[in-house]
Amino acid sequence: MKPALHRGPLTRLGDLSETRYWVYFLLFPSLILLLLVVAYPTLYGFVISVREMRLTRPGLNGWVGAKHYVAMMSDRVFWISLKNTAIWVAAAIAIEVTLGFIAAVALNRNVPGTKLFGVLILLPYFLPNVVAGHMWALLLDPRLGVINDLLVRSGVLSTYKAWFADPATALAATILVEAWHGFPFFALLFLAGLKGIPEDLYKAAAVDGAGPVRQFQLITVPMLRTVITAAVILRVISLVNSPDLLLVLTGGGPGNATQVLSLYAFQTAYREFNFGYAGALSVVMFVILMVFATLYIRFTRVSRE
Amino acid sequence: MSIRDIQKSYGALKVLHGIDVDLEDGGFLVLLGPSGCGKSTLLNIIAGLDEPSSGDIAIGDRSVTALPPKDRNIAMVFQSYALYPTMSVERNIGFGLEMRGVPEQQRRAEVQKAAEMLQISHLLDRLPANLSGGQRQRVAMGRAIVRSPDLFLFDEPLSNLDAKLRVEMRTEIKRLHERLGTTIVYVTHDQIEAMTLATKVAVMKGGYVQQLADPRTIYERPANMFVAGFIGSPAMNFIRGKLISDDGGSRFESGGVIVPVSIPDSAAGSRDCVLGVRPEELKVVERDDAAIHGVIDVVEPTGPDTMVTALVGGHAIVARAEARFQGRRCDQVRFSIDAQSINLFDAETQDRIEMGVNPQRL
Amino acid sequence: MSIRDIQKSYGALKVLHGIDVDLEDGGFLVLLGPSGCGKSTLLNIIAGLDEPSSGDIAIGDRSVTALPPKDRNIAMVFQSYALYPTMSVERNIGFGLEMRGVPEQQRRAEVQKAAEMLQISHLLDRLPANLSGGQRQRVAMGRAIVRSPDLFLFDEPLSNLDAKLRVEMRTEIKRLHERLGTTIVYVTHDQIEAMTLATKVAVMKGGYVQQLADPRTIYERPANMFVAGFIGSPAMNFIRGKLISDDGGSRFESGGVIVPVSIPDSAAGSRDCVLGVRPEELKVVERDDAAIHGVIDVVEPTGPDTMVTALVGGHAIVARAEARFQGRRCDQVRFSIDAQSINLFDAETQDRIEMGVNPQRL
Amino acid sequence: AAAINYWHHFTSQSEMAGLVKIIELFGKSHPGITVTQESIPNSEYMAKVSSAVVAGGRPDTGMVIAERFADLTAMGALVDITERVKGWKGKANLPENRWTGMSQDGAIYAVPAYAFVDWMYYRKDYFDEAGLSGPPKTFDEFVAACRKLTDPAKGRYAFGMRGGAGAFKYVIDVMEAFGSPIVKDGQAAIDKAAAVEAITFYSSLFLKEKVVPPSAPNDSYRQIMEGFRTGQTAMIWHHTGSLIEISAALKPGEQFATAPMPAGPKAHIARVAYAGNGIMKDDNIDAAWEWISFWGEKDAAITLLEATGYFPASTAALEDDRIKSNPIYQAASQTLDFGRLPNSFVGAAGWSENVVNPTFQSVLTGQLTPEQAVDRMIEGLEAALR
Amino acid sequence: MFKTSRGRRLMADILTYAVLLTMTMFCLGPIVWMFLTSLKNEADIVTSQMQYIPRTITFQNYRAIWTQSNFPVLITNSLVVTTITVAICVLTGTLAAYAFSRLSFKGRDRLMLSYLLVRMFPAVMVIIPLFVMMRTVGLVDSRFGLALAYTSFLLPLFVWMLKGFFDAAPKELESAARIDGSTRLGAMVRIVLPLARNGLVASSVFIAIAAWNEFIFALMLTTGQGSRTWPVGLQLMVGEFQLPWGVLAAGGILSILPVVILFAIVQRAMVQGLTAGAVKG
Ligand SMILES: Nc1ncnc2c1ncn2[C@@H]1O[C@H](COP(=O)(O)OP(=O)(O)OP(=O)(O)O)[C@@H](O)[C@H]1O
Ligand SMILES: Nc1ncnc2c1ncn2[C@@H]1O[C@H](COP(=O)(O)OP(=O)(O)OP(=O)(O)O)[C@@H](O)[C@H]1O
Ligand SMILES: [Mg+2]
Ligand SMILES: [Mg+2]
Repeated sequence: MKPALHRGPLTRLGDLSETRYWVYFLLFPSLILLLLVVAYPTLYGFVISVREMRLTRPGLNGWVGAKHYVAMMSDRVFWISLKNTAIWVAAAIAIEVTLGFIAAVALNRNVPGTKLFGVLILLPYFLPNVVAGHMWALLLDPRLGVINDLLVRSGVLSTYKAWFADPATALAATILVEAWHGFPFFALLFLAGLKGIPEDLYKAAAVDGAGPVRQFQLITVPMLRTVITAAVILRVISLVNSPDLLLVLTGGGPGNATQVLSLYAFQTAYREFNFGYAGALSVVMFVILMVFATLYIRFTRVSRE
Repeated sequence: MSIRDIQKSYGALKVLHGIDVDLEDGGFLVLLGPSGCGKSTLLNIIAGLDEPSSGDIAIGDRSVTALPPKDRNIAMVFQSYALYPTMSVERNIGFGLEMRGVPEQQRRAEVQKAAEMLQISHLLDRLPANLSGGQRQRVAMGRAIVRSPDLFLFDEPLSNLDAKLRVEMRTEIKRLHERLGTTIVYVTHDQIEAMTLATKVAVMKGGYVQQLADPRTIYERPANMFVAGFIGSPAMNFIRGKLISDDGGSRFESGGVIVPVSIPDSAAGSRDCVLGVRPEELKVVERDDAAIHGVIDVVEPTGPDTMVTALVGGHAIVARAEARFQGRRCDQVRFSIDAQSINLFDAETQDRIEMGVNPQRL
Repeated sequence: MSIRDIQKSYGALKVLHGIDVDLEDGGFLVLLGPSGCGKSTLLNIIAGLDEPSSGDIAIGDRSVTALPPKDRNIAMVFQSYALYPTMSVERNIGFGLEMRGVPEQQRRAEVQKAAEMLQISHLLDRLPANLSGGQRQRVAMGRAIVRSPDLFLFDEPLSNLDAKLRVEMRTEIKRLHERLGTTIVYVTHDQIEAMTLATKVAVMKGGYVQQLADPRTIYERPANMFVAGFIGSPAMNFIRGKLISDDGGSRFESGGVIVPVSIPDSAAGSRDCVLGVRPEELKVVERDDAAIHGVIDVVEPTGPDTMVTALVGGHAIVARAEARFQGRRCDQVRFSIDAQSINLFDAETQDRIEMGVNPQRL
Repeated sequence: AAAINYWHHFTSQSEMAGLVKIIELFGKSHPGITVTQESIPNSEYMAKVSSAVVAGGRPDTGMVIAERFADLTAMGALVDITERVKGWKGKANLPENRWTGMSQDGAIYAVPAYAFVDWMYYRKDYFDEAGLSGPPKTFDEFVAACRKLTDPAKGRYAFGMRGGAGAFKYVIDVMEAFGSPIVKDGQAAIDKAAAVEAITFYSSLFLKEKVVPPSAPNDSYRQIMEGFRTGQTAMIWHHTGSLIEISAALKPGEQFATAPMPAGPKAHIARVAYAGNGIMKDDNIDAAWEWISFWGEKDAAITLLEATGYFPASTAALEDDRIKSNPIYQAASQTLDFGRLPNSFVGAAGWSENVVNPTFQSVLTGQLTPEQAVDRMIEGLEAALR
Repeated sequence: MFKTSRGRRLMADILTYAVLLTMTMFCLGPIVWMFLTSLKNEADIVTSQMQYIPRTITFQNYRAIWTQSNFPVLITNSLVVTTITVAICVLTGTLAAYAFSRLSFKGRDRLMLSYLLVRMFPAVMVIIPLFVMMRTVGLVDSRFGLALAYTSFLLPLFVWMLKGFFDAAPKELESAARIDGSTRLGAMVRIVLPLARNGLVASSVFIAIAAWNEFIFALMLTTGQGSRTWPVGLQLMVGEFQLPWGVLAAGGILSILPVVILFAIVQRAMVQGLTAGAVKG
């Protein structure tokens, strides 16, 4: 080490690192950053939710208390969005977890070529939502969509189907797109988790007489539970909060068949300029997520111990 | 159990070079050897977890070479215990029975019996994460016992335990074997375990069996220097020197050390050889005519004994002295050797040189 | 080095309850105790890696309580060796000097010297990943030696080695200490290491020091049953019984076992107590009037000795017999006790009862 | 020298080309002013403007289309430019009706620049094939033509109905054509009976007559254009802005032609939506004025027309030969005579997109009856106006 | 009789390949189609007769996206924003993750959890106040400002992931370095960080991908070309009068290229890193 370094500011920092203030130093930057970019906006959101704030009616602005929350209770679209959000998130996560799991197990067998397959299977995750959305819009297009063409050719469908136009299929179609886009995330995390399971457990089970299915049931799945827990909660948060895929694919339609809370809040704020109500919607989403996360974490912890 | 010419290669790497072992029913075979010598590989092959490249394995009198592990009726205990972390102790122990479709009622009874034998009945509801090392070890054994298999396999079951527990559990395993009478194959690199537990020890090195014999033979008449050095702690002392045979009989000479030996068929002449003598066979004596003179280097009281390391003509020699030994570093020290207990090895082949008995004590 | 009333709590959990230890310069202190008793915590506090909740530490005659580890002039060897995986052996060893700004030239020389002392000169260019366990251990020691610190700290430096190597390296450390004369604090849960290495042993349990004394005292006159049971392998045998004092002097009685003892200030009467006797103090005898009669349960030949476990009135008693011991399971066996070597403990407090000397041998 | 920035929602290649030329032209005549343009997707335009209004960061100038005028003025996004307009010589070429969509309570907030004129594109070849002599002039004729033109077996449908994004535009048109006003004096004024009739009629094209592709509920601009271009549909309603794109795929006059929108039973509705530019903050107000008024002049208008086919607002430009002599543009010229401004009231955009669109989609998908849909529209409109 | 157990393994291998191939088709099919589309003329795309293989291969779409969309600027912006995001996260997040992993202090677990919870407030409502703040410090419409906004949801993710990797790096190495004469800081920089290198790479790649693909913040917080990112640029080109499919597809293909290249470079480190982190999990 150069003597120069001994006298520089680095040395002072080094000395600081041996004191009890070090922990504050370490946490300070990220805390400040998060407080600025998260805490203040969140507070702002809470405040706005109890105020009227409609850009096109500046005269009405002011404190309104729980008005928005009361209104929400009789807002048809809110309830539809809530239901759709639940379906959308639950179904997408279920499919993604399943596919991710299958992919991870297959990749973990390390057959020749696994590396290449690994990258190829990850590709969808690299695409921006916007691109993925448009791409699937083309694939499922009622006139130009190759999927329709394939289905018609193979006799599954008689004519091209407008997947996003039929409320019976629109939500399912968007879930398919989301699943395609999101499952590699799980595959990657699960693969990492699988590699951490000790080989001995499988050997013991083999000697005990458990076949591949039981081994999977009784060892693989339980051992991955921590990883699954973490991945699922991260994914749920980001799915609930980000409207971009649906914004691109359907804009919530047809009717409100694919309307979800995040999109509804977005539209309320930026199409109706009703920020107060959008704020209340956001608070409700936040609370729902909080409750979900708390229950979820508690539930998964309890079952582990 | 019998193992016939088992070979195993991983790609170009040959890790087992034709292993042949026979073990009588109810016997306790210990596979002993340094890390990487192929012990676990052999055990896995016996268990059916690995396939041999060639060779044949029979348990009892049926060949099991082609059977999957679950059909071999074996039980195995792993170094890591490999307890299923998500299942209770009870379920862990009963898992093998569960897999074999034993009805719940009966399973419970069997698990209870095994648990009592191992004194872990009070732990049945816990998860493995909440057990201490020794308790986990017992659960792993319980899992093996409950199945009443034809053959137990142990892969270094004690090496994750601390010194104290290891001694206790070792006795436990020995007791278990005597009680159950099941054939056992046991892998370890701890020679004390091998000595205390085995009815038969296979000392392995680099994929070959160096010696297959009962523990006492292995200890007292090791087949070569590797076995001699590997067995015993502190290790056998080796002194390089010459074996001189002439009219007056044969004797070993090295520096000031002279030990008369009796070689049944010795041509006159001298050849390079190595004298091996175990620390406990070196007695500290006051007599001036003792076989070995040296200077104390290190004195290590272990409690019941004191280990004395002395420098003798460049060699470091370890002797086991009494607990009350009072010597200190740099003191002069003299040892006598019980000529009956020495071993001689060919310096080149490192193999043991067969000797007759010479009852004279120096 | 002196440690004054060190206390440490993690939140509500108090792991050290006021530890006081003094160690003369050049001494070798072993902290011995079961897992979780706070040994590593204490060592980390001495190193400055952890802060004590209260208390004071001095090395030499300067208080170092407030200094960061780098300013304490200590060196430490870890159980996992903690070699920097990305640096060569040479750099690993020299890292401490590098951090202190020692010029390259001098550093090389010092590293070379340490490496020679440890016989690892030929390994200097390798990465730690390419070393065997024993070699890594030596490198870790080299890293400590090269700094010529005021104090060496070892945290279970041998427990990752296999049995054989452990014995060798133990001797190595002992030799090193004698050569360098540096003060050492050494953590282990292996009582043999404590016995062989220490000039002073602190036996710990649950955050308290149970006994602080030289190894022989600890071995022969343990302060309480915990220390007695912890030190020695196989462990000391305990026999519950009564201490009866009357006109004819004092004696210990339990079932058929009667051992006369001499208690300096004994009121007449009887009290519950526990007799402790080490396996090597039990001699297998043929005499009919021996103190203890039992039935053999397990026989374990270890090589130089044979451990015999016998059942005596419900207790399992272990004795160290000769290598040539021929008894088998279920045989009758008789032991004599050297009354000089026994210990008596109060059944309630578990503390040792001071005794006078009674030279009579049964 | 002044630098101003300009927000607009031009995005296509042709639009951008036109814009770049206009900036170039402007730069030549106003060397002291530099304009930086920022294009924002049409669908996100209001979102950006509104967040700029709340959070600050408005541009100097921005594009204003008639439908959004009310919202923009309500949120105070535009600067009153009445005085400047009064003293502006270019005012002569912009008759009074151009300004109505750009002013409120007598105050002017933007200078009109060009117009989207609604009309109908139809496949001339399909019409000939089906023996139809000309484009339908009324809704009745329209339905009759639709029936003839549809042949699901060939995958051919008569009318490319827009049911996805932007559908509200034509839904409102049809309601008005059936005689229901939308807003009067700032109050919701939907005539329920007429509106139900209108929705029933319009949705029946899809539900009953089945002359509309099944994908209609999610079809927006892109889909109806592709439907038309690929020959799936025979008619679509749109405005002059898509002429260039369609001409690129189909031959004008042979494969397709244009016609005014058909007339409804109560009114003949077609929109002429003037779009202009307004000043959004007064930091560089002089330079900003130069820029937005430049758009109202002939040079700029012609340049834009050449690039995009957007109709000029300036009468001077309308006289240009390129418009007068092109038969395709005749329909637009006719429409200028009867066409009206789109509805513009505060909250119009939100109501249209968030209420009209989904309810109409729901009618198409059978989840709502026209009565229910109209009830919801009225309910939503009242809420929006409150 | 080897056949049975070998046969079983063979069956498993075949099944594995079947699964992998199906998955790959599912994942890759759409992208391949996008690629094919990007090579087609508009006439081959917008057609009533499905054209699987382009009749003529054209690079017109790529040329178009390059010239029309300001592609180089957009990609540069995305790169810069992503880099800054990663840099901020690495600089501040590493410190925090280290503190969470190595130091014990009151309320540590609660603080960790609250780092996770901050992600829970919907982006929609965070945008306006964020915009207000950025404006007061002049960061609106700057790449740095956008990156700062990204940290609001990426920093917590980064801290959580990295903490796992730090946990997996042996504590003793650090102690050894401190005793050898490093300060805590020195030990962290010289020993812990190099050890957690793979984990650092893995976490960084995760947030880099997220930052690269982000849309809503990028849309709302940028105005000028000066800071507009690629996904927004693309969506913008789609706009109302839409981009031809071919060009859009070309844009899609171009947008995964950088990510794929990045991933190919760090794949090894990433997989190793993830594995190390998962061992303790
Ligand atoms: N799957 C494998 N592929 C390639 N080589 C292997 C494999 N498994 C083991 N080996 C090699 O085979 C040799 C023997 O390994 P084995 O595990 O049997 O040793 P061991 O005697 O059990 O050692 P230890 O005491 O360390 O457990 C080693 O050199 C090892 O590197
Ligand atoms: N950071 C910590 N936070 C809370 N408790 C701790 C922490 N570190 C150690 N402990 C607790 O302090 C007690 C003493 O730990 P310590 O590591 O000193 O034990 P030890 O004697 O070294 O054991 P071992 O032989 O297993 O290394 C243990 O009960 C442990 O659980
Ligand atoms: Mg092994
Ligand atoms: Mg410890």
